[in-house]
Amino acid sequence: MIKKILVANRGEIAIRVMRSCQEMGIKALAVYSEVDRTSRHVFYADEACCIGGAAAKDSYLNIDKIIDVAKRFNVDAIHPGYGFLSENADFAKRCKDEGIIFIGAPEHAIRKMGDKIAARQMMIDAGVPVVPGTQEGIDSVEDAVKIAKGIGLPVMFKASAGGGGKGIRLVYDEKDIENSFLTSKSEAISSFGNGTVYVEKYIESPHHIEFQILGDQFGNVVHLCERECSVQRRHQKVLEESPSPLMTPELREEMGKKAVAAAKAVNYEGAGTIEFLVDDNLNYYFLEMNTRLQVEHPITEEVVGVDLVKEQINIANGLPLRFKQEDIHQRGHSIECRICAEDAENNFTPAPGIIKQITEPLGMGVRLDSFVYDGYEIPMYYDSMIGKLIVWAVNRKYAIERMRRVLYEYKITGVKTNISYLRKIIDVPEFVNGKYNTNFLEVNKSYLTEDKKVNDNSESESESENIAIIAAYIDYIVNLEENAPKTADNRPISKWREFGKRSGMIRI
Amino acid sequence: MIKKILVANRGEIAIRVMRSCQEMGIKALAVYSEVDRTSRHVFYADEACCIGGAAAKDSYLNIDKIIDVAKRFNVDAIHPGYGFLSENADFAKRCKDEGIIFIGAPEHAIRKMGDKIAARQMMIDAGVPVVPGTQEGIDSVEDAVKIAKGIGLPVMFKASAGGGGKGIRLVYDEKDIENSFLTSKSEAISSFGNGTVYVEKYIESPHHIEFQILGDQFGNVVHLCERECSVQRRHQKVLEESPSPLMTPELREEMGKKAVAAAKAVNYEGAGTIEFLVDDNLNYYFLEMNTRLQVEHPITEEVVGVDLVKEQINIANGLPLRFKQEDIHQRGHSIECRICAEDAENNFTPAPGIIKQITEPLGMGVRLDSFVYDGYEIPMYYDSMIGKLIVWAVNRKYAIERMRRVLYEYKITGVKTNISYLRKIIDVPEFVNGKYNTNFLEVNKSYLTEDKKVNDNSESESESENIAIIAAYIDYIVNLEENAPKTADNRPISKWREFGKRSGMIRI
Amino acid sequence: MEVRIGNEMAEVELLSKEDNKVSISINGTVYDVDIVMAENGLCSIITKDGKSYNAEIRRPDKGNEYTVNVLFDSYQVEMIDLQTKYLRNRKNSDGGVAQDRIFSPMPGKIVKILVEKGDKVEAGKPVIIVEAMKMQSEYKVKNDCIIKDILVSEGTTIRGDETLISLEPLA
Amino acid sequence: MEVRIGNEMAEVELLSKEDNKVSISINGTVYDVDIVMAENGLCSIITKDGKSYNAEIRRPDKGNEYTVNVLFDSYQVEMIDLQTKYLRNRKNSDGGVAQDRIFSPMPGKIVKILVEKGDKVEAGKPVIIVEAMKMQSEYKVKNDCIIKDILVSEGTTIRGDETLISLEPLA
Repeated sequence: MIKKILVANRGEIAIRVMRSCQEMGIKALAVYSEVDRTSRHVFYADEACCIGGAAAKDSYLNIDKIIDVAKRFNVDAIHPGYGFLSENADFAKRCKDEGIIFIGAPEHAIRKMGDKIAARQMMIDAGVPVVPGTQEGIDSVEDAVKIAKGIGLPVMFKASAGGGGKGIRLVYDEKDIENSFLTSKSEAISSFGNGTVYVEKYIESPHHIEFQILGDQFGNVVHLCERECSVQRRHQKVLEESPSPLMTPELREEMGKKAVAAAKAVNYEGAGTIEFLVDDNLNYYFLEMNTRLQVEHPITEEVVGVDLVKEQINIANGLPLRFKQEDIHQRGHSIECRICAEDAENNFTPAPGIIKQITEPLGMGVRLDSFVYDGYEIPMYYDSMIGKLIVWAVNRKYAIERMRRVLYEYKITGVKTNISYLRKIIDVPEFVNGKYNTNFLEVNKSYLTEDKKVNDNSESESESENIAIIAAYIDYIVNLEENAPKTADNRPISKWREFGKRSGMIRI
Repeated sequence: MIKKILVANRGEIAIRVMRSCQEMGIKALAVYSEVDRTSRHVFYADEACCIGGAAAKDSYLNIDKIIDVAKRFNVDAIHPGYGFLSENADFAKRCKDEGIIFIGAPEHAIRKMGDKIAARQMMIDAGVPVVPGTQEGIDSVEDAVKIAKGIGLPVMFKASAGGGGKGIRLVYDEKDIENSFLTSKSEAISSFGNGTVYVEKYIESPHHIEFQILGDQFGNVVHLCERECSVQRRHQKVLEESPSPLMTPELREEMGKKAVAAAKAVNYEGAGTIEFLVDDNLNYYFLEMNTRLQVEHPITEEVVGVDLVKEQINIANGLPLRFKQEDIHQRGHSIECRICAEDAENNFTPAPGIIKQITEPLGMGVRLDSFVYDGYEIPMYYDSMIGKLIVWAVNRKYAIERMRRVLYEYKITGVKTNISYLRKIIDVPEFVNGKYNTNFLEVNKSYLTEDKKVNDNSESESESENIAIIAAYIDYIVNLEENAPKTADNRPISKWREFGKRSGMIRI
Repeated sequence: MEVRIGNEMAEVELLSKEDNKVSISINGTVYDVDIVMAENGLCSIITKDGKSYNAEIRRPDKGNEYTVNVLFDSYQVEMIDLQTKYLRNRKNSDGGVAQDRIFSPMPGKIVKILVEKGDKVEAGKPVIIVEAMKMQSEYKVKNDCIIKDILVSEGTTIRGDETLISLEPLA
Repeated sequence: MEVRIGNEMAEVELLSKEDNKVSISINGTVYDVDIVMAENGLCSIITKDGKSYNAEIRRPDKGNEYTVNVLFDSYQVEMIDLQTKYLRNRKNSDGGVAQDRIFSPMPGKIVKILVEKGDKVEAGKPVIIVEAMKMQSEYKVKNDCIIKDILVSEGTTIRGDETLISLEPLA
């Protein structure tokens, strides 16, 4: 049985994994880059080891170094979290070769799902619907035109080895087919050294819905229902919810079965996610499989009541799944907001810096997966997500109300965050009514980013301004006063105590 | 519909109530005593009003003042929380007379359940088992002896108007009956001005199990299953869990029905709790009804997924219950620890004072209902509970593991707390096995309070000591250094930054 | 005292103070409030009619400009004391508030410098690219100007608010 | 430097320091650790063999006695500097560490005073009752003594650590 785990990640997901380790009595080893000495995941771990410089390639992506530390500290397993090495087949293989359990997908599954054309073919063989298109590379411009017209425009040309939007071309007009095919191909060669290009029908305004699956080492696979991830800005998820407002029980059962079939097709083990595009008529198409834990996994945990990291560890320990498909039930509704240190009013510029003060939302139905704390300096080297705010409530209406409440309670000073932007999203009628697709944020862009106050049926603009003036002004004059005679009282509230004790007019 | 609520309470329960108001779009008015200006419930509210001096009778129990403020601020309803005025029939009546909705039990139910002999008789009529004993006052010593012998020793004499342990006498031996009856009677007269005394069989080492009920204005009553509250110190609950490890599905159904019958017998409306004593053979007896929200209500919320305060407000709004009995299902397991500012190693002496720093536990399955914050001065006038730490997990084993984890994460400096004591309770084999009754803490007293380390398979005593020495020593020398040349850098982490930048030997 | 909030000015005066109860005039309107403030910048203000407000203030590292959050809004509030006034007046006589430097409000790394010392640059032209948290930001000059000095080089890591390029405005 | 932890003494010395890496000798045993500390007292210590410890320190309001929490334990750690040594020596020559006052470690309210000024009191006798948070605590004298002065009266609200009664020990 696994007794010690190296968590090959940082920030909130590292702590997320360590929390489950702590509960299971498993020791956690943190690794950290030189700029992450003060990251809370280092404090949280039982053991910690610095693995190199700030740049990810020198530390969190440094396979040799991580394997070296794993052996030196005698760990039984490595959990990669998400990002970094989590979908790196070579790393999975290397762990296996070194006799260390990799708490992630098997190497073969990562490789197969990483090749898009191969994955499409595999899904078709397994009876999982894919977006209409080719199952193999397109050789010539003539084929490209013929096939594209056969599928019906609009279509997308995509690089088989692709990722990150490179090598993708969208075509609405017949006359653009040739040019698009050729640019896609040349971009594929320059970006991935592999010019294989295929074509797919372009689904307009789709919903992005994904199914969580878990598979054990005995071939058992269950799905844990869906997550709705259509609230995206530039293909980045901003807010997720479960269940999907679009879903029907019949569709859930059907898509769930396909998700299980997809996972079984690659002999999947561990936690994974099958992403689907769904159109307004509830046609669904396999998009890709993420062979790791997702950022948004907590909303599934809240709704089905399963700790996914614990189950990952159980599976890695060679235990059979604790439950069968019929044991999985959704209860209530969960929403996740990604809290980022960024300036939403200024084109979402990242805003690293020092956190002065945090007030965390508490109470019923609130979960905060975060790693920042008072006085923490958010480094500029990694992404801007500083935490995930998750709510659960008995139904969608109550969950939305709760998210409003907890965004109201969450106070962060010192760096700019997207909390106010998220709060505005919660008010948009399409969101409230559950009628939105992946175009949602783009369509509502002007409302969401213009300098408008959050509609919380409160005080006027000018009243807030006066409050701001009063707060700053009083602090200023109290400081002026206090700088004159030094007080020995260093209690944290000394300022207001002292202020309260004195009376009368202050000269300024 | 209710648009504004006065919350006639302080601390965590005031915030608990306001959180539900916030979610429902209802304005909350805080009232506070002079020493509570800096209590977070004042910050949390939309409006706030000081209602008098620190002593409860001058503020939180001052009915005239509270009614006056309620009218001045034009509130629709008053929520009393628990304690203070929550079970005060006169206050309930006064609210009604003034045209203000009292979000609590109806006056008649509070009165009836307040008279113990009357309540017993009512329960017998409703078919709810009560502890064997008399249904009416005992007139003479002869009757006392005859009845006590008839019931079978041990028995307890109790004052009908009683409360707080006054007027209660436990008799194991026949020769003590006369004396005990007479002292009970005279204590009843001196304490309550009412010498009515009755007798009950004494249940040894019972389990304290209570059922949550909700009733609407249309006579619908459902129960929300049980809470196990046997972890008590001097009749004060310390830790509660739900479901009860003692419970069977059959017993739950039966006791649940009796709880509903008990509530219907007093035409109950709102949230209430039926307390039972249960012996090792699963015989159960009505103990009393609490006509208010309980401190431990969150574990029920976690397990059945219902926000009890929202339901209270819905009921007060005249809405029928949202659910029927068959809609109520328990899922998983929840445990609550009461976090108190007290010195557990020193006879639980209360420890008011200033909180220097708090690190709150976060992540999956954690709920913290608290009201303290960095720099808050816990006043000496009210009770020592500073918050409630609640976990939920899929089963009891995981819930216990989670509670260990979150007690490990919860750090409070500045005042002493019972966190270490709670952490020890979680390790006691009787608790882990779910085999304990109300004698549990007394039986394990020496283990729990002796100066022994928490068993978290960690570092030795001397290693912790060295860490403590190193931390204090380094802070000391860094301060010495910093007091010499003043640095302009006032960032909160300046200390370690500065410390990190310099190198070489420091002279001390 | 003069106080600047955003782009507006206000005349603020403390009229009286009794314990935590203060009376303040803002542009002639009197506000009676009960105010308490914690060392970490949390501030609770209860108005005369019982409204409970919270503000989180971030004290200035230098100068007198506070950042104050109220509900979902963030304000820059500057106390205009004598020194601030002096500096401001000097600046005004020096040629208005024309842009005299390029700086990044947040820390980052210099990816590319698009100009050289002595270059004449047109208004709106980007001069430097800074990267932080995997995102790149371009900084442009607001007016026609000459590049007076370049204080960083490509690959340098910079702090927030550091001057990267100094500019000589062209009249 | 001498350091007192609980009732024990330790000889502590800083051997070297390079950035956050320090080498410290405690009673002759050398500890190499990597230590960072936040202004609010949170402290992270990683030992040479990679163990990650956390300590939360509460700095002394006066004097040199820290409260340090490590895991579930709380320690009193005092730095014995020259001043502390001097005070301690003076006290010793003054007649040992005999109890010279009754104080309450926490704030509260005086419920009852059981003695009068000038009373001769036997060791172990309670002299005053203090109430806080609905609980009453009795304070007793440790040795035979005379009540030198009573500084509070019934009903008074007291701060923590305030002297309530001063004592004259009987030799």
